[in-house]
Amino acid sequence: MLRQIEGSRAVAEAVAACRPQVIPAYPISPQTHIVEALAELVSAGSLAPCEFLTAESEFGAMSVAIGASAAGARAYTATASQGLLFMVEALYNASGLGLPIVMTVANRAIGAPINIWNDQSDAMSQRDCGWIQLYARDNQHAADLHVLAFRLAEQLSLPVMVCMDGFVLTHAVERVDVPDQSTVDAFLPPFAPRQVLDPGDPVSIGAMVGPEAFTEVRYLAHLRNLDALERIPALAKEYGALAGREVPGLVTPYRMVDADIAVVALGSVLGTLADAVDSVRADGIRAGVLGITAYRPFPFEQVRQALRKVRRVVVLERAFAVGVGGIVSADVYSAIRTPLWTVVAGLCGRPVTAGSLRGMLREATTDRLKPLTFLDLDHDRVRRELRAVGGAR
Amino acid sequence: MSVQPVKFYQVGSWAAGNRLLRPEDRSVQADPQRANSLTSGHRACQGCGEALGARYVLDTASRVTGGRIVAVNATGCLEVFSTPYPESAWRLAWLHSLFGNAAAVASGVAAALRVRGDRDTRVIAQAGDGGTVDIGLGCLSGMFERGDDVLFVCYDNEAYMNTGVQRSAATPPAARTTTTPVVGAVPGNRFGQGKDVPRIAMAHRIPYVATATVADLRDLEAKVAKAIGLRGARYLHVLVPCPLGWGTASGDTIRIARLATQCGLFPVYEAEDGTVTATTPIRRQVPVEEYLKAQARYAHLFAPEPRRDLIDAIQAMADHNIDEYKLLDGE
Amino acid sequence: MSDKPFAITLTVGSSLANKTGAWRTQRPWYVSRQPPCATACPAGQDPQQWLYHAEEGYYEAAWRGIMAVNPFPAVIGRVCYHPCQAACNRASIDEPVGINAVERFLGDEALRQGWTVPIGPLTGERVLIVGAGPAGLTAAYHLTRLGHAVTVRDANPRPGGMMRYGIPAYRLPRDVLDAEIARIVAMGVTLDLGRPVGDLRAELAAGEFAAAFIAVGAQRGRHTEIPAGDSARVLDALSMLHDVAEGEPPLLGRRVVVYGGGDTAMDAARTARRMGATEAVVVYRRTRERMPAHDIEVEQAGEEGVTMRWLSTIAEVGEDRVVVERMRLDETGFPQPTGEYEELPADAVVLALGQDADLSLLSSSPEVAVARGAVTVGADLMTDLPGVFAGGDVVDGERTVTTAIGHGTRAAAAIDAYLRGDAAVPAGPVREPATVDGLNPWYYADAPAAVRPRLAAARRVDTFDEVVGGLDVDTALFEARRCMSCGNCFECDNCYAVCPDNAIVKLGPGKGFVVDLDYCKGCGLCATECPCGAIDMRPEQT
Amino acid sequence: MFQVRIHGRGGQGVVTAAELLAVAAFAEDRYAQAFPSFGSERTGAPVAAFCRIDDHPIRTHEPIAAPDAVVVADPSVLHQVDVLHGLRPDGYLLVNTGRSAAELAISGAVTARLCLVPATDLAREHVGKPLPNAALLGAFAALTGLVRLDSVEAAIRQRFSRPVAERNIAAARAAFDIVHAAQREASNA
Repeated sequence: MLRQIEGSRAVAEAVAACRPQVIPAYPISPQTHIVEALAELVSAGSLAPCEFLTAESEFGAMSVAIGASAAGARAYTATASQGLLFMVEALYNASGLGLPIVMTVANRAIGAPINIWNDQSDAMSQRDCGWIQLYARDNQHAADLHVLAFRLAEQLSLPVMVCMDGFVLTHAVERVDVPDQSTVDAFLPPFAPRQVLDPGDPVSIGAMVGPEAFTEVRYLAHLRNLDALERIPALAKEYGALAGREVPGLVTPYRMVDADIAVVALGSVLGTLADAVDSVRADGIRAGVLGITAYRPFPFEQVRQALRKVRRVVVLERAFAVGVGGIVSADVYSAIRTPLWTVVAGLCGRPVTAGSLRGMLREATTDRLKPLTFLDLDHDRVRRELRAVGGAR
Repeated sequence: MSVQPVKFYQVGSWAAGNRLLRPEDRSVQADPQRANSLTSGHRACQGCGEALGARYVLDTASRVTGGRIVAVNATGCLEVFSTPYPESAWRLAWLHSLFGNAAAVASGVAAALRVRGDRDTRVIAQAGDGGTVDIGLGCLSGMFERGDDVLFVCYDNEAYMNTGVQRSAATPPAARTTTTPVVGAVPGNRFGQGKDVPRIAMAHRIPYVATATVADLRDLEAKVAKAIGLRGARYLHVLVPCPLGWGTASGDTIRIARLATQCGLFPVYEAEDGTVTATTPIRRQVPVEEYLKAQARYAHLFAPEPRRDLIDAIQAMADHNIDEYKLLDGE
Repeated sequence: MSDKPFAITLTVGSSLANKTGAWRTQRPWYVSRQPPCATACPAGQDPQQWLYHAEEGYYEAAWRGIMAVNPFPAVIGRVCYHPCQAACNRASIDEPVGINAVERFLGDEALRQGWTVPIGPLTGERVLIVGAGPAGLTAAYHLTRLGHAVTVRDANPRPGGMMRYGIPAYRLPRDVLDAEIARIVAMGVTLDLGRPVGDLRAELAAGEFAAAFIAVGAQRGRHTEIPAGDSARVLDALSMLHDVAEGEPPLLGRRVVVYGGGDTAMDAARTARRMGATEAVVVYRRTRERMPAHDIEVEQAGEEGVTMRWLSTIAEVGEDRVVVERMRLDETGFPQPTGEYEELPADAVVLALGQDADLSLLSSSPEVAVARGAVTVGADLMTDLPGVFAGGDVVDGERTVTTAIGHGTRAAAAIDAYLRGDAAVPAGPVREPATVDGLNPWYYADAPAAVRPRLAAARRVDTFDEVVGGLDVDTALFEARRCMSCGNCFECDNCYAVCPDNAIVKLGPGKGFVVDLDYCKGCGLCATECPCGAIDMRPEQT
Repeated sequence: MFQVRIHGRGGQGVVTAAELLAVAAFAEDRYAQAFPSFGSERTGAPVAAFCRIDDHPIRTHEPIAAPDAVVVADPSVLHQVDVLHGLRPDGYLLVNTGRSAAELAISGAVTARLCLVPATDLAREHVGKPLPNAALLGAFAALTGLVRLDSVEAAIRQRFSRPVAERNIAAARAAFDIVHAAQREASNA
């Protein structure tokens, strides 16, 4: 049903429609509105049967999800930022054990300095933890991706992280067609675990594995993860047909057909980028946007195809690797193997404006853009600070 | 003349079984059909107290529930020696996740069972002292506080044995570990540190908290059976001597555990809803020396010259337990 | 299962493929040790072995265990001084097991139930036994079981020897004695009573008997020269007890002095009390500590009003008094006269100074060596005369009913072997002793000895009723179960329970346990925690 | 696209106001996007909320830099934050106050489209609490004509329980009427 609704609420209702059976949660901004809404739905009895547990930490919350999933229950939780980092050990365990947990990450920067605002440093720091990572471009996408995530997770016996920009999406009240129960039920069958803790048919889950088999275990996990690249488009198509709308799957090209400069990005900035692209095209700059939804596994082939004819590629990063630069850039580069520009923008909630993006595009097309650029960087401030520490360069 | 009730004085209630007892009155471990939840072929050291404790606990739980148990295991010796690929020594539904999260994982399993309407299957979480009193305490406290339907069993061998005998918050004063070497004025572990986790558990006002050792099989089995019979969060703290870490003969594991209780250093008791309701009295009291002397980790208390001061301090701890838990107030 | 995630998820119980027995440097070994009670029993019984049955309430099986050695459980259960209990390891925990009381209970139970012992196929051999005392009748019992025809001759009109003529009825009721003898006779033993054997050589000349067993006992009371007036009444304890047993009690008067310090002296004094003596004084030349009489006898005599005069000898006996000289012990512990005299009123003096065997039946057999009044025999109790054996009080050794029964049993075995032409009696396996430090006493719950009820001491003085009562069913069971089964497995399941590797296999009731060497790591827990020390750890040879 | 910025203090419900405005637009089958100024401001601190309204789907997620209208729910922030920042020269400025522009020291030159409404007084009168949101939305509808009064009422009904909703609707109508009357005066003058 079409609603003017807050992103967190829309996601909570989409998750509830997926009939999760165990929801452990530990509060952290900007994830709170999601779990608050789910707590309300469980208490009200409109999500049943379901156990909502308030954990003592994010580490505890993910651990409860691990136990629940291993015991055959559909498990869901949500977190952000420091909370995701506090979970790290358990994240690797959940993927290593092949437990199809679904988790929302309300993307937020990582301290220090302590902060609460949006960027994607948190999820990016966990790109290698073995979870599938999907990034929502808006709240409709976020709601739909959760439904898709449960089916995908359970098909592959792998955990899935649905990333949505904190505040920018979680707290934005937008028009969303909230997935209704009948549509979800038609798409998502009851959880049939690949392995379950059953006294009637006992197994030992979580063995210690040494050099004799660990490489094979990892390689098999890699193949299973890659399998998602085949399944995501199919699932997006199937679910989109049921829901009556297009659901972006692996990647989303915008005006890429004749583009000779493309911006690659993830998340809520894609909408603003589209506006910027439209306006620079009015100035004759043939720009396009390649939105990436599935970041893990990385859709190398789709990215290569989409950027095949493009002369200039800019990767817009909402996080960055200190001492290196772009994070997504590295993946895009290994897909296309041609030089590209990395633009780090919107760290910790700094607005990414259409104006700045237009400027960026103009600089890129006129070859004035540095290979690694920090959008809207306060150069005076930086110079002053460098002088102050005597480290002028 | 007064006819005395016929008892089995040959072994009383102390040995595992007795051909004079009805099978149902014998200990679970005397049963030829016992579950052997942790079966042969595991890689525990000779005389491992933890291997013994785990089988005692799980076989009893298995008998009481008719085999409907799920065990969640923290990282540690027990996990490593029981399930090195490609062999598992467990004969029940078992899950190992991480070092510090056994309680939380068990909470998740319990939640899953609850939501599936399965009230028959019972959940047991097990960890060593490190996984319980140190890295696992946060999750454990959360499990207690929420009252999740889990029996958490700590197999306490008083140090991190899996990693090579380093100090834990359960390591007793004066004990030598690789991180509390025998140098300085007070060799071995410092006095006045450590946590009394059974007491911490009691402070959560959970329905059942008990301590036990591998030296008193029937007491241990009775406590497991009682705990399984209750709902909500329950905690069992079992002393399991480690021949490797304690420097004892592999055949002395049970004898050492017995000495720990008989000298008063390890009080054996039960608590319900936060209050001590029963203690197991000392039967043959011994001075702490007898317990300490048998262990290489305390060798520095006796040679090169005896450290009377430290031994007295340890005796004082035992005496304090004896007073606090009225361990000499007879049966 | 292939559908399980590779390596991370494993099949339960798959560790059985890992044979940890390879780690072992030593292995547990189930052993059987010799319990101290068995070592101590003069009759050669193994109390632990029959207590094992009694613990389960299998009283007949327990009784048959006794009967394999001793045909007089009811008698021994009363008159034995039970060295088995003195040796019992349980003494170091609380009190010795009341083996003797259980034996008596079993003996009485057998008489109540009328249990009997089968006899083997007849061999056609005939054996002569001289003396119907404990040694003779025991030998007759065993030989009869083995199928030999036995004739027992005795000078007395009734069988039992010292059991009848030496031990007063208040210690051994005659119905009990008669019943246990009757059971032996009923097996086909020929009793030839009131028929003394004057000359054994002559007796055997007829060739009727292929072997003989001399068990005439020590019937002759020792005498000492004491100046006595014509009217002084001086009796010999043995004949006094004999006459009392025959129902012709001698006149003693009100004041009786008994001279001597053995059990017979106590019997005489206590009998005198029962015959109406108001004063019964035992005069003995040494101290209480050096008195040969068993403590229980002295104790009970005291309870019955018998008084003692230590360090005293009788110097002279008058009509109504005796003169007593005080003695002192010299450094060697030997009593020396002091020259101090005093008088005691006495209507009669009973001499209990020890007994000698009457060996006149060997007068025409000089080849049979005799030393210090005892027949010399070999380990098999055979005299120098082939086929002629001797036992009981006529040979050297402790003069108790229990010892005599032991001789009877050994002699029977030796005679049987002799008749079969076998050389030696097959000796049982030699077992290591089960010492108390081999036990793990923790597992034995504390238990006091069952109370053995006694008649009020006051009643004893005017009746010959039995002084010491017996155990009832409950207390007998109770007492039997106090046995710790030293050195021998009693299936407590400890080894099975304490093995961290499940490497002990339980074979089932009565079958014990075996070690699964595929998995036993040799930790030794089973040996340490075995309550009774029935497991050894033995090094693996490398 | 029409963009609104609402200023106030934490706890005064400016975020709710922006949301109600978006819902009102949604009720007219238009596209809207409401969002708060993301932060951890506590009660009493100056806060802002935003709302976009358009006839086409809204793709951008950048903050609003150049609003077409600014609503000041609490005049005490007037000289604390630059409420006029980025306001279009012909933009609307709606201030909750019972006083005059002079008293507030806002020079009339700021914008031609200045509107003062005693929303808090109206709230006290109709709602019984000093919560000016509904009144301000009523005034906003009258001032800009961007959304209809009945759409505002629908949004209020959707958000609040019936009695509370009705009281707020009364306040909204009162404010609407005041502004409407004032506008007619101006146009007649």
